[in-house]
Amino acid sequence: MTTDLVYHVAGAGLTGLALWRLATCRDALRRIMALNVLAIGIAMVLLASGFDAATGRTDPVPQAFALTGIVVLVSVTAALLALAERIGGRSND
Amino acid sequence: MTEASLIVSLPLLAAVVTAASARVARPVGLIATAANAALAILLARRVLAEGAQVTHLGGWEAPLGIAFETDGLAAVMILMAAIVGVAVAVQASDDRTPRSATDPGAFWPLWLATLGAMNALFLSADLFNLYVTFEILGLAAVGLTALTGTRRALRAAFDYLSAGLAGSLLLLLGVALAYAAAGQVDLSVVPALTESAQGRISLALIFAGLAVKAALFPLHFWMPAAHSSAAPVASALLSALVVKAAIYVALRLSLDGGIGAEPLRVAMAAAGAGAMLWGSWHALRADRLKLLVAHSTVAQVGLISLALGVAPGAADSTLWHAAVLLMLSHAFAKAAMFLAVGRIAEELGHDRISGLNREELRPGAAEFAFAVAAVSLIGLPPTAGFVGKWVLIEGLIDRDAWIWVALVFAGTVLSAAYLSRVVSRCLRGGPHVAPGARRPQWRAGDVAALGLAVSALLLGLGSALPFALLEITVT
Amino acid sequence: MIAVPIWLVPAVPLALLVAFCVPVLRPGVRSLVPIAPLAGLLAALADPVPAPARIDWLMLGTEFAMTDLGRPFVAFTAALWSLAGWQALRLLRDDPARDRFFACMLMAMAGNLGLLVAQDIASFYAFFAAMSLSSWGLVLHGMGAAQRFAGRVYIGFAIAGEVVLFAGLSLASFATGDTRLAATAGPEVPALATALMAAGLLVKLGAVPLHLWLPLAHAAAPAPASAVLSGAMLKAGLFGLMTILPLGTEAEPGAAATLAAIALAGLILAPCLGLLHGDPKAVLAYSSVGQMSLMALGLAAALAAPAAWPAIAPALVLLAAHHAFAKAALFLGVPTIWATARGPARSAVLVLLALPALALAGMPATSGATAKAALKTGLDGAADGWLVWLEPALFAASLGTALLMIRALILLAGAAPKPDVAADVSLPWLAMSGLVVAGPWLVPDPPVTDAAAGLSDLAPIVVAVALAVGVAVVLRGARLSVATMPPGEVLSLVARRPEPEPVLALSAPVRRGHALVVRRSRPLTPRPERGALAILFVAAALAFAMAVTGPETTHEPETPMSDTL
Amino acid sequence: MIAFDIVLTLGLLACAAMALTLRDRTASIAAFVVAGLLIALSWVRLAAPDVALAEAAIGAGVTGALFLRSARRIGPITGGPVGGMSASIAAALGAGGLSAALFWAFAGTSGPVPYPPLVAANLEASGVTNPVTAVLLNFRAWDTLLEIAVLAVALALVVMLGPAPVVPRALGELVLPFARIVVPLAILVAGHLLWQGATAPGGAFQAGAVLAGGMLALVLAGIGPAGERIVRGALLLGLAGLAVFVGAALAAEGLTGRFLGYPAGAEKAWIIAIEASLTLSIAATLCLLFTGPVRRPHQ
Repeated sequence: MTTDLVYHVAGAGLTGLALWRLATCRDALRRIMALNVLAIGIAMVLLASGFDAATGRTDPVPQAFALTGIVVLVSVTAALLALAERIGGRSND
Repeated sequence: MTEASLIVSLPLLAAVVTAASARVARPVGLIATAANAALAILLARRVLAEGAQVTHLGGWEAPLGIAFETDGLAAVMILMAAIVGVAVAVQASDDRTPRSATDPGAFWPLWLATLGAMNALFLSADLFNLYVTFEILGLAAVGLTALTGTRRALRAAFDYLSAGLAGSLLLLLGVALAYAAAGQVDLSVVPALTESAQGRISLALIFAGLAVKAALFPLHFWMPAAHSSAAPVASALLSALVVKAAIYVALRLSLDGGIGAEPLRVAMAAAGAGAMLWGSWHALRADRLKLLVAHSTVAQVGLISLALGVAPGAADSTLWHAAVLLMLSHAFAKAAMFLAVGRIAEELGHDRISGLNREELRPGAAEFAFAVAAVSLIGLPPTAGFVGKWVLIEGLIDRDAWIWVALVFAGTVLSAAYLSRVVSRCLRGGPHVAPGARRPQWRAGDVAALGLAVSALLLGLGSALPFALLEITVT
Repeated sequence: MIAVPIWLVPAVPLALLVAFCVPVLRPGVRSLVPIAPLAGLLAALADPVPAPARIDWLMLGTEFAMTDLGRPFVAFTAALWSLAGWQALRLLRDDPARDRFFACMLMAMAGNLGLLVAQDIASFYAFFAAMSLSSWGLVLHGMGAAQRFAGRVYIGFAIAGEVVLFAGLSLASFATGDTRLAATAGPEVPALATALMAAGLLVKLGAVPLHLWLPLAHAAAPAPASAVLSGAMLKAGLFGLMTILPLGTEAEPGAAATLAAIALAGLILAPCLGLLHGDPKAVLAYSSVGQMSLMALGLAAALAAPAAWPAIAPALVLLAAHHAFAKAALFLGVPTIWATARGPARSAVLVLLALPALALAGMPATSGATAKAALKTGLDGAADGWLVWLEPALFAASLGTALLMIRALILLAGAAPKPDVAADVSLPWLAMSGLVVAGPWLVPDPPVTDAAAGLSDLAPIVVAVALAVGVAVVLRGARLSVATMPPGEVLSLVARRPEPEPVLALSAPVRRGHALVVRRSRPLTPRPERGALAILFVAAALAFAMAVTGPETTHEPETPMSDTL
Repeated sequence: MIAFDIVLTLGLLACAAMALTLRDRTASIAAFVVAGLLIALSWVRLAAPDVALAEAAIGAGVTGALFLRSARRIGPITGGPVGGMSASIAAALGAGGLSAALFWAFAGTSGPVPYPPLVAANLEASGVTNPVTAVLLNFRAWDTLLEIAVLAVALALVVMLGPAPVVPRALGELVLPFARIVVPLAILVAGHLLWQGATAPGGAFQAGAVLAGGMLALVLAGIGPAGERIVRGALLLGLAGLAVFVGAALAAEGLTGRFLGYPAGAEKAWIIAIEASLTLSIAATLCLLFTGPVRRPHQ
């Protein structure tokens, strides 16, 4: 078992967890959080794929992708939260 | 300076300016939209004259850097966005149109960001870059949806954004898997992706994300509410352009051999057929005009998706050319329709279909524009919709795909049925109208809607031009 | 002669139409309407004919050319549109809806001229449709109950005709793989395609029993519109038939017999029905049905005897041109009658009107006689079996026409003057009458070698006059009067009374289930988690499908034959 | 070390599960922030210190603060679980299946790795020695430019929506001493991260996030003059980043003929200049995304 395999498991797990929550929950804030967890899971599998266990280095390009993803996600989260505040907590009533 | 780099930077710069100062937003927005149209024409001319071009941004070659691929398809799509944009900007610049309750100048930065993102998306030849452009596009489109500031619109915008984010995250997951499988993310890697099981799963995820963004049946759940509760200018942009961006990427991947993978093609065609039936059924049942038009978008996107699904890739160009022409036709006609609906609702004070004609109001230019756009959407000669369907059916008959031919015909008949619900009421004049009935005054919106509707008509006559452009590919 | 680019022929009216959209330019553009067709006239008269033009980017590659067949058609069509436009300008001077009328007129004009020079099926069909559909606006112009009824019938026939024509054209082009119009007459075109195309064109020609729209529309439309409907647009049907039928190549006895039966029915029915009408324009319209049937008879003869086609073709063109001018002169004369009070002035007008009427009836020394003689000469070459009843048919045609003319003139003589019609509507009519009189000398090379006008040509007219006088005497003696027929003949028996409701409008849904609204949809409440569930399952299903279908399926070259081996 | 990885990821999964299932909002957000910090640790373990810095500052810090703000305004979770048992099981099956497929797909790949050698080969020409900065600001600067555009659009969107601004007084007294220490520190750290970004982990995003954290502390303490003029200035500053980046891209094209192609030899200067303006702009944007614009009179 290698390091990247552990993180592959964790990333896939986070992705699945987030997708399950998205499909079963109606609370707006919780859904936004699930989307954040989903993004984290994706970043994790991405970085784990770029990780070279032999040299202990990670490919810089997926690192840049993950960084970009983080910034994009905080922007969209802020927009989603602003919208959620305007319509009140539940998006369906 | 090349047209390609200007056409992606100019709208973004203008978006910054208009966001910074609401006072200059309108003139700057108009000028930027017009300049974008001029650049789009120059770009298309250059592509026609010199062939397709590949620009390596910053001079870094493709796997490491990002490339712009300026081929005929990209030029056609950029032209489409530019033309629809000019019309929408004309309507938005009308002072007398009721504005958003939230922020009077908010339309312009959002629209210009949409435009910039779309131009970047059409040119981009890199999967991760496509993901980032989708995020700009998604955020700006959500802003456009929420423009009116009503509770309905805000709720629709929230659902749109969360669905859109889920879609782009699926896309990102697909890109991550593509990176894991092939080690790089530029578009030239797509054929290699179809070779391995991992690559094929990655394409499936990318496609699922695109299907959410394109509101492809059965993932269209967010779309009717978003498109029907937004302001007319916003609905026109969302329905005519934003949805097309995802379809364009699906087409691009399919041309590169990706979605040419059998299950995805079948899924696209089947989803398209389902969308045509589902959208038409709901359009027949809708009691509000905007809802009808929004459901019609579901159906029309289904038709385009069907055409893409049955198209077997770049080798045989007939069917995907037909799909592109249908996209163009739908863009013009649907934008015209939403703008016209906006004007009709403004004059009537509501958009209930049952109350479309009133004794004290004669049908005006907006009703006429709606009718012309409907003719194009149904696909009667000589409109672009007709040429697109004609080429599509010809191609399908060549392949003996009679089931699909029957489905296309069924969709056509259904679209005629639901659109005639409106058109028959729009055209009703005569004794139902009181003798002293007033005629709606001409507004910028009427000009914009009529212009777009007539463009859809003329595009049918001049369809050789897009076909000639589409022949130009990167060799 | 100035070289006129051929594409200008339809482009000038279209350009005016575009300019018409700008409200400021409308008065100027209106006055240019009579000049718009002159580009066509110049192009037709130019020597040498304008070079063909090809516009690749337009539709499927548009091609314009002035063919030998199209040239005379363009010439008389353009002249007719010009004079009709002139009269419309004077007649509708104060009409509030004149802008709509002129817009429709320009569109129809562009279509009519365009289809005569179009060389590919796409543009031919487009122009044909533009002409037919925009004429609807001409018919509807007055917006009265009669106009609505006529409009409804007209558009029904027109759309049915368009659809059938379109089906035929597309079948033919699929069969030949050629989009040129000339290819539709080729031998490899399936019979079904030819039949469909012919049916579509026969609607326009007004062949019995597809003529029902014709008298209604002619009676309902303003006089200048009736003139172009009858003079120019019916000829478009003839032109189309002459183009798409496989004439002069192979004998088609079955088709010839069918066409001949249609034509004979028209020749006999037209006067019978026309005489019963009380509206002079309807009577004139029936005479058009008869005359067009005569031309259809010529086509039938040519179908039966291909060898005779070279002789029949010019005769048909001559007949068409003659009928166009004469009938247009009569229609344009109607407003002139309205503009003149009863008395000597009206008598003078009637005398002048009698000229085209006599020409139509085949009076010697008129264009009518020349045309009929030409047709007779042409038919002489036809098969023997035909000659037996061609002679009576021609006689019947002339007799019927003469009777209809007498009826029309009598009705016109009694028409009430309309004070609001300007006197100068007579100028275009005078010009048109001049063209009729000058007709025999305008024909460049008379196709008839022995134009000896025998006294026998006078026979139908004499018989007609005698009959008319006889009937008049009988009627007066028995104190009877002719009951006029309601417009629409058969349709007036079966159709509902025209309701005060515009065409194509669906009635508002009274109750649920009456209209296309099946059920009111519930207010849309999207369930976000359902959407996410759908996304999840679509993604999972697609991933699964892609993973299990092996990657080798896509990159294996397709070998469909290997399955069967 | 594998044991540490396993424990870390287990903790991470547990935190994420708590964040997504706990019925108390504050507890759920706390779990989310802890998960964010654990993820930053994971990034360190995956040899991605740049991402770890950004994650700690933005992912856990700013996002957590945003959630806290919204949670207070939206109120507690109401209504029970929806959709019933069958939907929940179906979703669990679907998500589990997809998750397993993803693991199989990702773990089964050992495809070619063309990027590291390419980056290494071109690192010298890029002007900086930190490969991540080289990718972000030079090789794939177009991605980064569009990412800044995402920030700008989000800012425009939030300004348009105009949520209620954060009222600092509630926390004022407590936060004040904290802010006095944090703000100068944040400025120092941000400057250091920015400069260091060229050679070692760090860069505009991390620096901007740290700076934003400092400014937020200031705002929460009620020290910052939250007048309309300041907010407007921040808005302009936030938007300026995109304008500067696009302007630089076009200027570079004017000089070298390549869009985003910096003049040879001056790459480092260009990159540092762009990063500096991006740092300020990102800090202002993140701040405004949190505080919201000034409430307009008509609302």
